Amino acid sequence: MSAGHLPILQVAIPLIAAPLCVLLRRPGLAWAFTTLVSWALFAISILLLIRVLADGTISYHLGGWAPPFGIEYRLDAVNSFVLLVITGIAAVVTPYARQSVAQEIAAPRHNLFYALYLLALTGLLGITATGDAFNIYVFMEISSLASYVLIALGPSRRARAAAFQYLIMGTIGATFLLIGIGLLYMMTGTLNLADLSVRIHEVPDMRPIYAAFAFVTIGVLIKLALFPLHIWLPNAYTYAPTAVSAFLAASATKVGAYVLLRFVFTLFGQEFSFERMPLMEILMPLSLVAILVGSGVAIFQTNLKRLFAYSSIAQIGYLALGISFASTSGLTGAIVHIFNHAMMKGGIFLALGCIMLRTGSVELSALNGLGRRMPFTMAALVIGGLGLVGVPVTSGFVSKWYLVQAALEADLWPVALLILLGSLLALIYVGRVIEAAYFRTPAPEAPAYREAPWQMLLPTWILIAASLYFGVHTEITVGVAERAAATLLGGAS
Amino acid sequence: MDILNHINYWAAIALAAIGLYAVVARANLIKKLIGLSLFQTAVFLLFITVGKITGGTAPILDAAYEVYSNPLPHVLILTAIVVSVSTLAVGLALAIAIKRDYGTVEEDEIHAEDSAAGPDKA
Amino acid sequence: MSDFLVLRVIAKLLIPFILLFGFYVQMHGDYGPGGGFQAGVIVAAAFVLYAIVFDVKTARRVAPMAALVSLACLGVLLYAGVGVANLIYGGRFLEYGALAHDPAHGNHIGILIIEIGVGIAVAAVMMIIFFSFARRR
Amino acid sequence: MFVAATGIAAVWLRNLLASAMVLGIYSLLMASLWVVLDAVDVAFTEAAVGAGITTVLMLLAIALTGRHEKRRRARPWLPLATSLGTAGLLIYATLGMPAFGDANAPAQLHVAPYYLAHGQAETGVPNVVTAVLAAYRGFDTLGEVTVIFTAGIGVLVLLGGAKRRQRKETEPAAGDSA
Repeated sequence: MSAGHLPILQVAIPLIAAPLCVLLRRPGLAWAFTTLVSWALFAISILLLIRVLADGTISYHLGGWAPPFGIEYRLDAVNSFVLLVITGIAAVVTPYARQSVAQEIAAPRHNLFYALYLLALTGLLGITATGDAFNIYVFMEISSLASYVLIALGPSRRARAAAFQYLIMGTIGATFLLIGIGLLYMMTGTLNLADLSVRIHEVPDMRPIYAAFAFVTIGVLIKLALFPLHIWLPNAYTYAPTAVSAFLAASATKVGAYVLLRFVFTLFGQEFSFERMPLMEILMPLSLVAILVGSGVAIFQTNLKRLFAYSSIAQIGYLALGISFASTSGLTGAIVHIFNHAMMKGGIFLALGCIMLRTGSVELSALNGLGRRMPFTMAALVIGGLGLVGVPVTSGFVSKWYLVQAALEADLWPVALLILLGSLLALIYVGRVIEAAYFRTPAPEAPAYREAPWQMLLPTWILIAASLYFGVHTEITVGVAERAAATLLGGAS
Repeated sequence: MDILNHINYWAAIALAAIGLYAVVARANLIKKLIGLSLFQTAVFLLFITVGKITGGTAPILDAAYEVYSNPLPHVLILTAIVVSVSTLAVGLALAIAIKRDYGTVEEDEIHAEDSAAGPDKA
Repeated sequence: MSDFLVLRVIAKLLIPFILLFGFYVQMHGDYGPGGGFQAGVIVAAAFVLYAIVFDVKTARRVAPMAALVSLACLGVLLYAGVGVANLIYGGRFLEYGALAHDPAHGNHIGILIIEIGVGIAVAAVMMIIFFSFARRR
Repeated sequence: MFVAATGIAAVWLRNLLASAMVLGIYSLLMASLWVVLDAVDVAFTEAAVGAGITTVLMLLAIALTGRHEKRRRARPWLPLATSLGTAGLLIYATLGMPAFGDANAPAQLHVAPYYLAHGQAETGVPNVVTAVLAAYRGFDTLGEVTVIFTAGIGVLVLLGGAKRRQRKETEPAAGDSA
């Protein structure tokens, strides 16, 4: 087996590992195995990204059938970067998961938990790597089904209700995507994305294509949880087991954003999406509302997981905003934000998991005085939070910088002001966390909590440190993001 | 535009609309799943309709026939049916779990129980 | 569970035929309609019929959950394993042509094996789902 | 138009048991419709899955969750808007579609003829649906098996360790503050 098979190994390894994980039975063994797999995947994605940056797009024909007859894996700067983000998050969250999962989920089912986790990972990687429209649908369903169950495993019964709501909305979204793919196939006779992007413009009657565009966009926006299609997200993230919240918050919505990018720019093309379809006029107000409402609602939450779930809605707004500019700096901002937000939100949810482990609660009141008791955890939480605000030196600043720049380039200074307003709102909710942790004294009857174990602290700090490192050294992230943006915009014309 | 040519599409669309209505309107979780199933099947019908060629036969090659209907939509829908039954199974299992936890599968009663249980605890 | 004699006799007569039909559908998928998925569903249906007419408990003893779970894993692994075997034989993932000297022949073998994998996985999963639902009564 | 009638009935009926039965009949009718449209493989699957497995699962689930749907105050605006919007968009799309059964529609001209022409020679399988399913788009089918595997594991996890958890969940307060 040579390096030429890396693209398929990226997806096939977790797929094969999942049933093996079920067969392993012993929880500890299943966990160790999953960890190894996730590290291997991370290594593969690094190799792939290096190869893509050096040699350009990689195309892998599954089964040896030439596209458009067979299914093609097509890796360019955009999706190999997203692959790196997902596998990176998985490589950090999996070692962390052991203790958090041991606390929140009953023991005999741990091997099944890891199997589902691997399946969710398989789905996300499959969506990202594939170059075939229907294949996206199939792998989206793998990841969705696995996520519904993972969320339902949360300790509270509300987890089940949240998972059901997600299942209904997610399935409607996926079916919309399927309708869109069907319409595209009907008018072009192909399912291959690259082939579609050419043939789509030769269609004699464009009306079905317009409808397809609408269905695909709405379907993806449900998965992405952009306002007002976000209602499944807060409950799902709040009640899921913490390791699952961290993994999904850091990766699932990123893949949603990637699929949107792929359809809007590669498949339909920038000119079609933004000049013949009013995508900018729809996406931009929605994302601004998402930023303001998400941050605004977050301020009033007392449950920290819910607070940061609403903050995710706001951050998704930033992502969508970057896409809606359809300019180099806007897209660079969006793609960099995919990376940065994954690091920050992943780190924050992992820190929340540490707090959950020690105090058994993620209420804001549980934080009182915790700054002294669990200094490392709280420092991680606060730095992650400042990243969400966009304070300089954190990576959140980098993404916002590009977004503001894009707004100014497009002569939309009110938008730039709204971005800053969103940051102010974020400062308020992060401020509440800081206040509780450092300026309030713990209730006298509260036990003296110990710092979280290093097996959990280390992964948390890896993500937080990454978000700091890439806030200062932007050459790598921004460099790749700029290439990716150029690929998307260049591929469109 | 010849209306008769599109009647099959429209029948499928009507079914899809009914199913989708049921999903959003009904409070009973099982009924939502029934609606979802209806909606998906209608979409499948739309796909299969695309593949039909007048005068064609099923795409199993045989010397006796020359015109075959398009096999690709069939393949896609086979996969999609499997996906939909998987979703249904997980959905029903969730509904059963919800019944166990809440004692009801009516959406509004679940909300009522949640708000009765106190404001938003984890 | 049921005391209806007619039902029991008919079911007893039918079940072997249903199973046989399942295997026929499995192997005949190349030439007629059908294949691994349909065959899996039919085989599962035979067990479901058995469980409904006779007793869920007895049916569970015939097909214990742990065995079903292993079978489901095995089915998926068989399918994916063919893909990996292709890689080892120097082909692409799922390039069955690499399995034999003549690509068409290799494809035929490959399709046969993966269809069996599909059949096993589907039958096992369907029964897992059925028994999980039925157990909670 | 029986199909449409059963579809409406499945949604209308408040007795869930009857509703699930009608859904089974709907699936069966849909399967026959697909035979008419030349999709024999799909029809076979729909008959086995829709009319068989789905109905059994539905009935089992209804037995566990109660068979009557409660009537509630109607607020049909949002659902009506959603479904009519979707339908409207689709009808708009159909206006630009090629006529039903047209052999020269774009969908029939690009990839499909290749499968029909080369499928048997390249895979040795005369059923083109099987050839495409297992060979040309074999990876989709691997995905499909994975989906159903996921569902199996998922159901097992959700309903498997139920007994132990049930005890914990009897006090909602304890369950909610965990």
